[in-house]
Amino acid sequence: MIVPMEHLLVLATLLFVLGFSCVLVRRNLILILIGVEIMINAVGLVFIGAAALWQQVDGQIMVLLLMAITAAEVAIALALVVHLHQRKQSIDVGLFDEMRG
Amino acid sequence: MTATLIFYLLGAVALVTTALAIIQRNPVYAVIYLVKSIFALALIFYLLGAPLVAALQVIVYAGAIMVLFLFVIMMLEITPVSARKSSAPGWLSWTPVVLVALVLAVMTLLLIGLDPVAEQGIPRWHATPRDFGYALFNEYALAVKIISFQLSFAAVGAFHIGLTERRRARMEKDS
Amino acid sequence: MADTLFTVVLILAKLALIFGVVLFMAAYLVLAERKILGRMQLRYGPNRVGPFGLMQPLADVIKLLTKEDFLPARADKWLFLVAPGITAVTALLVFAVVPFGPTIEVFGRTIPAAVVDLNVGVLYFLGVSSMAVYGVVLGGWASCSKYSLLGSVRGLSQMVSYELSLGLSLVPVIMMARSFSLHDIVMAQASVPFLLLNPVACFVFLICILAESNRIPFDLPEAENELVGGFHTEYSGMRFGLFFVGEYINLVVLGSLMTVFFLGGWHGPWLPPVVWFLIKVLMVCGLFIWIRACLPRLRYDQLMNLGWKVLLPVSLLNILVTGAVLLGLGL
Amino acid sequence: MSRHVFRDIRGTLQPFWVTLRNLFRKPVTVQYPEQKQQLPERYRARLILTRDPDGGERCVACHLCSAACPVDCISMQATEAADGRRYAAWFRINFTRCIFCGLCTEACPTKAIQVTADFELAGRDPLKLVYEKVDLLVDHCGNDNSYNFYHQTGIGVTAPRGENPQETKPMDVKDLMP
Repeated sequence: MIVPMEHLLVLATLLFVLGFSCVLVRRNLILILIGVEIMINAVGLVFIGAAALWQQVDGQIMVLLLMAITAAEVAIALALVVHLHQRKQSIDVGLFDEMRG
Repeated sequence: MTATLIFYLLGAVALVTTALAIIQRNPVYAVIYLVKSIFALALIFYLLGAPLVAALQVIVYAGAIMVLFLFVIMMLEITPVSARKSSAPGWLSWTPVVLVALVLAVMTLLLIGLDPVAEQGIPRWHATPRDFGYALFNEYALAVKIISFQLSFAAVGAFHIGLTERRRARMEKDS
Repeated sequence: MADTLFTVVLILAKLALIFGVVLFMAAYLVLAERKILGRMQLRYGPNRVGPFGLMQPLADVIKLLTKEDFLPARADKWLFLVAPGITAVTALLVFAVVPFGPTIEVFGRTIPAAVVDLNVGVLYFLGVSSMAVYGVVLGGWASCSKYSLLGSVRGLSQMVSYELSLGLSLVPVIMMARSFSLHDIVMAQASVPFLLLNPVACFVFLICILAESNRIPFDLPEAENELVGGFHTEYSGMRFGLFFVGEYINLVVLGSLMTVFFLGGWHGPWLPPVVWFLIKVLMVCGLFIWIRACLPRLRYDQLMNLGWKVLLPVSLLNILVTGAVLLGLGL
Repeated sequence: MSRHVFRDIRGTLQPFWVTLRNLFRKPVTVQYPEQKQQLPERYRARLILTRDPDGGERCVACHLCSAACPVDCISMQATEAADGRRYAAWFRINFTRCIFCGLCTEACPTKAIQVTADFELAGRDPLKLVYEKVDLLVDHCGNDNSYNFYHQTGIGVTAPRGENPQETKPMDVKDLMP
């Protein structure tokens, strides 16, 4: 036995909240994306813990698939960031609110 | 015992570095702190019996995704000097964060309280790369195919977004 | 308790040994490179310090240590100071998993001739070598100089592109050896080295490690005649020395990995295994030096085209063919 | 297309052979302090001031060399002897600045300043490389043993203007009234 599952869940929750607060609070597009990465990492941690708890590899495979999806997401998102920077010479989200109703 | 101690140590490192990452003004520092957090997480994965995923975590997250972040930061010419000037978040914007954190905390407590398995400890266990591979390509073969399609779509999409107007016009003229 | 202590002492002894040997080899590779390059260009190379210039590495170290440690005014101080260390340390870290001989018997215990025999050794190597890019990138960015920034952007995209083909060129090796452990990979080559079984993978691997170590013909991040030294333009003294030594430690490490993956590790007739290992590593390092004397630097678009349009498809195809052949042979 | 592929492969492999062959050749480097290279006869290096065949200084302190010097390393003070012969009171060449271009020797009308093949001018104290007239003046004619400027031209006029025989007095321009 390494550690109770509860502690792992608490750690993952704390990491998730940190990532989430980064997404909500920061105005810098790159830092918002970093927040998304932190959240995905936290989810991966829970998956790995679950895989270890039930001693099945399914959870680990989910993390692998998660990584692939993250790679795709980051590629698109960073391409968008570069595109937006070309338009406004800035990566502050406050500037990209033209669709405001 | 040693493993438990290392787990808590790594958990603390992961939390502190992540917290430092999200309060940095300078995106490069944020990326570096996040890389440290990813390292700590990878070691936790290794402790939890996932050596393959731990290695992939370092290779994919720290070696590719974070490097991509750095690449974009450099392409946008955020130098050490200009990075110091960016704005800090206002205090008002923390309210939704606090609310969400409360909701998540309650959810986790409920999950831990209601779920009988949660109390039992995680046993010592080790998934060999061979088991991992068998499961990945037998049970999850379809998922692997879907993900690979998604990766190629992402590659095409990123290429399309990355084209500048001038190059797009030139490519349309050529075709 | 005594057992744990014994293991710790053993690991420390192996670490010290490897640290000493690798640093010694790195120091003398610098001299060997200068000598061989010199002779290939009809010059003598360094021959002033000591007999045949053998004390030259010492003189270089003294020179670098006594130079001013210069910090550019607008640089990011912390990262600027840390970056050279990353390059040297990541290169050294890889050597932890490299097996340089068969298992040895010490005081009645069988231990592997590597610091650790990790069961995901190949992935460890890929993970740590993907960290090497941070030294280049952060060093260039923190200098706050245009040349450095250009150099590190180049180095970044180059290393990320070639990391991919590097990993994929190792997949056939893992398929043939049926293990991620470097020790098992060498054991699988007891009769025939993988160089002969799968020369395509070996060739792709060779090109990729050339690119990973930022050496000619892939030294675009440094490119002293277009970027004035690239990512280490602003560095001086021992910090530059760390970048420099890191490059040569990298050379030794990549040479030994080439030996492990494709040249059959320590296997060889007559001579003791460790000597065979050393000979093979030195041969690969010699090949690197020879290539440096021969080939010009690639243009940037040529580099990217080679990585993405040639090496990646070739290594993917190689995985397919190797898999088909292994399946056909029923292995 | 296929022709280019073969050319490229050859072009990639050929240097390997060339460098391997060079590895076993004797280096062409001259190991300088031990072996001295045989310098060409007309090698341009350290400057000297030569004397005419009669043993007198050739320099007439005309300043043409210092005017021609691109790095301004030559300076001198002109003065006249009792018989009207010009010479340099002091003559100084700063060899920390001299680039051995030889333009001063081109400019010199009397062939006084000449180049030699001595290029070993290194030292720790830069002031020791400032050569005075004593250091510069040699007691031979350099590479022209016959030329003597004042034999061609004669020493300048000693008497005031218009006082020599067959000469009219100079006109006073202020005095020229209609």
